[in-house]
Amino acid sequence: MTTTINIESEQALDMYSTMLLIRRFEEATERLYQRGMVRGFLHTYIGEEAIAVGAIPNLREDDYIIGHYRDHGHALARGIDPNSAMAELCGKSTGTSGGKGGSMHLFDAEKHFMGGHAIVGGQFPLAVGMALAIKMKQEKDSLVMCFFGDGAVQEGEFHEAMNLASLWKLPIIFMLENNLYGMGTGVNKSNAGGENIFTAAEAYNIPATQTDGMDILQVRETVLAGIKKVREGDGPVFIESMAYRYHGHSMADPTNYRDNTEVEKQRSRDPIDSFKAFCLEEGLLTDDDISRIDEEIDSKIQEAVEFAEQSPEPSLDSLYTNIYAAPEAQ
Amino acid sequence: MTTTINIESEQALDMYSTMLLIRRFEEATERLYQRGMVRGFLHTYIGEEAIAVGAIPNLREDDYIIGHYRDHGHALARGIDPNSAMAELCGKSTGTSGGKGGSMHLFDAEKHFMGGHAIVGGQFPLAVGMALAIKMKQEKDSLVMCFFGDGAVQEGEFHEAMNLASLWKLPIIFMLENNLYGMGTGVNKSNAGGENIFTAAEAYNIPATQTDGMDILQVRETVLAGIKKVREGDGPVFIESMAYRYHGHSMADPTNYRDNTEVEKQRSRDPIDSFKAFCLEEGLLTDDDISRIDEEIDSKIQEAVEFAEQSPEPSLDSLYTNIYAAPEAQ
Amino acid sequence: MTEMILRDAVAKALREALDTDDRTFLMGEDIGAYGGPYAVTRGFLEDYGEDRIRDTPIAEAVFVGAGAGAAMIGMRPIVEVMTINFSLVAIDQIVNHAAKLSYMSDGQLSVPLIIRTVTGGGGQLAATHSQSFENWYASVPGLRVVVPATPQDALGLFRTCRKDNNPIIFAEHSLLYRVRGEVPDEYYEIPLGKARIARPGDDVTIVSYSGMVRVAEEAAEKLDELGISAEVIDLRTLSPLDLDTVVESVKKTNRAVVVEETWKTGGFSGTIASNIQEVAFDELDGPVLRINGPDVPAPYARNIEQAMIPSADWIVESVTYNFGL
Amino acid sequence: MTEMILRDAVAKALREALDTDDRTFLMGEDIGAYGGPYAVTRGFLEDYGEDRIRDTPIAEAVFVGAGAGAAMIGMRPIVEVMTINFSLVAIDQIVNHAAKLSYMSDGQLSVPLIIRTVTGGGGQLAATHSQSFENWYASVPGLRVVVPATPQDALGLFRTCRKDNNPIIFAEHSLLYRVRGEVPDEYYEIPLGKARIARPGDDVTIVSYSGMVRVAEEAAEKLDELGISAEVIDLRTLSPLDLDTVVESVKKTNRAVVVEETWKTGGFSGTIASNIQEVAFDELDGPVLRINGPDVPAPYARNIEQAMIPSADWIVESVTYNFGL
Ligand SMILES: Cc1ncc(C[n+]2csc(CCOP(=O)(O)OP(=O)(O)O)c2C)c(N)n1
Ligand SMILES: Cc1ncc(C[n+]2csc(CCOP(=O)(O)OP(=O)(O)O)c2C)c(N)n1
Ligand SMILES: [Mg+2]
Ligand SMILES: [Mg+2]
Repeated sequence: MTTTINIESEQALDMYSTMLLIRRFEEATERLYQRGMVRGFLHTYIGEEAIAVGAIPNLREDDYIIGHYRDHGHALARGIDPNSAMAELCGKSTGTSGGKGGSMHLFDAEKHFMGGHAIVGGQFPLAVGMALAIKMKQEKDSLVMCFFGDGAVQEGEFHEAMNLASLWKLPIIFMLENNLYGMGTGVNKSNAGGENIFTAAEAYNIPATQTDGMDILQVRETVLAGIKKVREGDGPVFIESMAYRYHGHSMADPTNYRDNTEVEKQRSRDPIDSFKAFCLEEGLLTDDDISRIDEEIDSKIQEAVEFAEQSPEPSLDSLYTNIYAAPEAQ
Repeated sequence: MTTTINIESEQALDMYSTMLLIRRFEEATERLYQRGMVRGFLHTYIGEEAIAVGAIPNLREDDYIIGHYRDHGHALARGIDPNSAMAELCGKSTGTSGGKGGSMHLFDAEKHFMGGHAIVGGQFPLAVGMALAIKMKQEKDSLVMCFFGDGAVQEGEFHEAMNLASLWKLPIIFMLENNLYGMGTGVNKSNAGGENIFTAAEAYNIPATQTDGMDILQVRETVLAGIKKVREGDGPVFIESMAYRYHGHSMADPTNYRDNTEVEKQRSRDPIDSFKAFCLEEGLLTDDDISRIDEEIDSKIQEAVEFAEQSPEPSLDSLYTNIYAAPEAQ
Repeated sequence: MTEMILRDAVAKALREALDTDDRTFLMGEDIGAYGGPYAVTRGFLEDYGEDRIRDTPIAEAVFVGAGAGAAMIGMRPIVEVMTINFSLVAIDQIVNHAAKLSYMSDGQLSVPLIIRTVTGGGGQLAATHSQSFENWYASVPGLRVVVPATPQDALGLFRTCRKDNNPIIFAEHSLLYRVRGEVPDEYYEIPLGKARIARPGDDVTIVSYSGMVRVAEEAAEKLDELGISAEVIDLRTLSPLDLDTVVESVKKTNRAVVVEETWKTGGFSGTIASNIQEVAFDELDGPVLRINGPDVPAPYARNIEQAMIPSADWIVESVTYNFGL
Repeated sequence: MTEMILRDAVAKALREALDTDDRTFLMGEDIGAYGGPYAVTRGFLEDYGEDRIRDTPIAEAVFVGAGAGAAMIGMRPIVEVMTINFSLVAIDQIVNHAAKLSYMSDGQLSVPLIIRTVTGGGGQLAATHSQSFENWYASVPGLRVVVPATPQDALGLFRTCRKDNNPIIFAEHSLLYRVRGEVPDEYYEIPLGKARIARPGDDVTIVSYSGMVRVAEEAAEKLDELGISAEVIDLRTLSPLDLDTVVESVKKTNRAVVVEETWKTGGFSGTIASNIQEVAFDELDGPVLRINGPDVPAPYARNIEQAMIPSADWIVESVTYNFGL
């Protein structure tokens, strides 16, 4: 841990628990995928937990979150019930979208969790629009946190969104999770600017910072500063968190484009292990805390899996519901 | 004229003639538009002549040119016959595309003039592809010169093309004609980076220069340097020429978004007048040369108009020709 | 009743929206300082200010998607895409995002977004600028597609669109902007999914929408002179599609022609024609005919461009020849 | 004859192209190091090198358009768009550029570009990832749309596409990649615009393409058990469309059903069905039926997703009920 920011035991406990919740949740989804309970494309967040957990809990209830298909970590960090998330992944009626969205399309409008978008780069314009609405309503200094990967930066919508957000001084935090790959293509082979993407924000006059996405305290510090700045009303900020996904892009990924040494090297900096060590060292958590949390998380995950398993499939009628929203009440 | 580059009388004569040809051609198109001979959208190049003429004649025959709908100037600078260009604008069978393309879609494949594209930003990917083909064929050090406006920079395709061209080190000169407006929207209201766009090229590791697009010698010098660099094989360069269009965006433009003082101020720097003054002062051209050229151009334009007027309409059959290309000969 | 041109009817509808709903704002290219590419929003910037009349960069994907994003959290934006040709650079935001959010969130989200755009050919703008993609949008569940043919309908339909909570393509045919018509002075609305009998008749049903309604009406007059009574139906909206009104008419006339400006292959006329014969086969005295533009990119030159736009004469010929009337 | 799966037939076609034509190269997302998102190009990077197997950034508009640009000046690129859903961010390059350059330049330019893409639903990928837009592309003059249903056709059609000088959408249904079939060992080609009688029959014509051919064949078998002889037609290409083969069959059977995976509203089945009745009305014993997916965004959950994909049973029911067979 490279930062000196002060955190309390309680915060440390929350941060550790949430990262572990995500890790275990993802491991469970992989098992369910092997069993054929989760299907379609499954993208896990393992290795990147420090970003979501370093960032999202610093937001207020009235802020909005939007991101891409690798969305379980963001959803859980926002406090979405693991039961309904897991049920969604299993295509059950009790899922966040009644089984219609699946892993890539988690939504919780009440919690201002606005998806889960599976077209790479597609969330950018929506994020800009939400930020515009916030600004036009002038209700408060709330903001939009928009997650995306290094691959999404290559899409034209990134450019259009950065330009418009800056031009109109919209309250957005552009949260880049640079895990060095878009599927199997390394960022050096797909981004002319190379591995460090945050410098691209300059062209749009958007202040940008790079942070170690495996160091939850660093992420947190950077995000807190970013939130403060955006709430002041001067427009967006850009935060790049350097990260690594341990597993394949999705469960279909043969992962033959990178070698094991690289993976092992990255895993040795595991965000959860290192934060645990830090907390123990600093006396923020005790060994007892750790084992209690571990157990709690295990049982939460077991509960989520059972909930998903036991939930009913969507009714056949539901195929036809909510294609259109009802008209405004007069 | 702010440059000290040496040019010969013959070159000066060509440059002056071509700029004047474009100016008079455009004035004639406006008259033909008033008479209902030219229809649809007509975008003139008046005020921007120094860019096309400062740039295009420096290219070789094996280089390619591509650009947007404001294409008459580029076409004429490339040596496309004013008769067939004018006929195209009048929708005649003798036009560059037999009357099918119109003002916005001029093509001359033999002269490597690859359009005339009317979807803003649409020419970028095509330019990248042509440059890729040149590179893959490894035949020679030819290149693509791609023209576009400040408005096109705002489209996502600009970003995607800059990234790919740089990543793959493709031989392109990105030729930005920054005339300060995209239709009626000022560049300051549409580009987060402000009026000077060339700095945006940095993010893509593309060397960029800004030049005064009303100063033909400056444009020429910059383009010559750019051509040299691109032919060396290290990838694209970016040239921004600051310009101004005297007339409306198209003939439909009420031009109520800018005031006359601004227009007058820009017109006072007229690229043709100032180059003429320079040439006379430096003894590159004489008053006699000037009046001879003026007359020659006038008669060329008159000829083009007559040619267009007297040419037949496309045959009704031609509606159905060239929708598809014939298969490869075996 | 007040006579006005369709452009003014749309402007009136937009002003109403801005005047009565502070969640509404306009966003698009050159709608402000320039006065609107087709002059629909002339004077709006002066009257409503920069905050509500937003000139955007030339970046359709982001501003259309931003409309959806703003709509997701309580605004009711009206976005203008200069022409439907340019909507192709934003179509992913429309089809894969705006149209799908209600369903994918199982009703948690709704996207009350009106996308105004200009459609159609006939203006000598050549192949990239003369298309009509309403048929594509009409195939997408989650979207609505509204295609007014008269000033009265433009205003009445727009009012209903404003109360709808779904993304809507509101396609205005460029050649209709100057078309004049009576517009009621008292407030009225026109529901989505309810076709209009533009002209009653007994011998043949001509189904059309948008710019083709005038052509169908002209054909009906010519047919009248030949002693053939044609009923002209203006669909008004492609999604929802009012098949009932069409079928009811066909049951009376026993003959149907569908007239549409866009390419025949893949045209929406295929959906309408096949639906008609699927539900009313036994009532038909002959095939349902389709009159579309040929499968040709629009050329610039006037003579050949005109030759590809369905005309009243095509309809008359087709009706008299095919139905032996 | 060699038995192979469709994935391998496509790979074979691609290798042939690379082996025999040095103007050909492949370009797309993850076709190289990753081995192809659907493993079609596994091993290609090793065999042909980075210059000809080009992994692109995630930027469909530029690399599809770059394919067109390279084709304009003499290359014959094969571009892969990971799935047809993602083609929407590149559709402007396809429709407004690649498809129009020949016409707008009046034949000065041609664009021999093959765009391979994966289409269809049924993989529980939900609404944004389960669509089929072949019908949209088939409506665009200047484009060709090829939709193989068997390994033999995939190879034979691809060979013809390579000789064509136009932009082509070559749509491979994801659920067909593992379908096995006999492929001739000697060289053969299959022309574009020539439908295939997948199964001869006398009582009813079932028209289908891509993933739905298997479903139609299954239905034909079930109908056979009921004593009804169905002729199954595989269109093979939507553009050009072989209406002749279809109509000839319908003249024999007097009954037609068109089966298609995508939404019924706006589906290509509308074009086919309305064309059939327009030219063969008098030969029909009943309406041309259309069996499409309902107008619903694809859900993720298996049970409801399956409920929206046309099945053999739907066809059997529809045929027996509607034709009283
Ligand atoms: C427009 C579009 N193109 C391609 C894809 C296929 N695809 C899904 S995820 C992905 C990689 C994205 O990488 P990145 O943005 O770095 O996010 P990460 O998966 O690394 O978190 C690709 C190419 C898609 N979903 N949408
Ligand atoms: C995708 C797209 N959006 C909008 C338009 C309409 N349009 C045509 S030209 C233009 C302005 C372009 O400005 P700029 O790129 O600066 O070029 P200039 O006309 O100034 O030379 C616009 C908005 C279009 N043709 N294509
Ligand atoms: Mg990544
Ligand atoms: Mg400009």
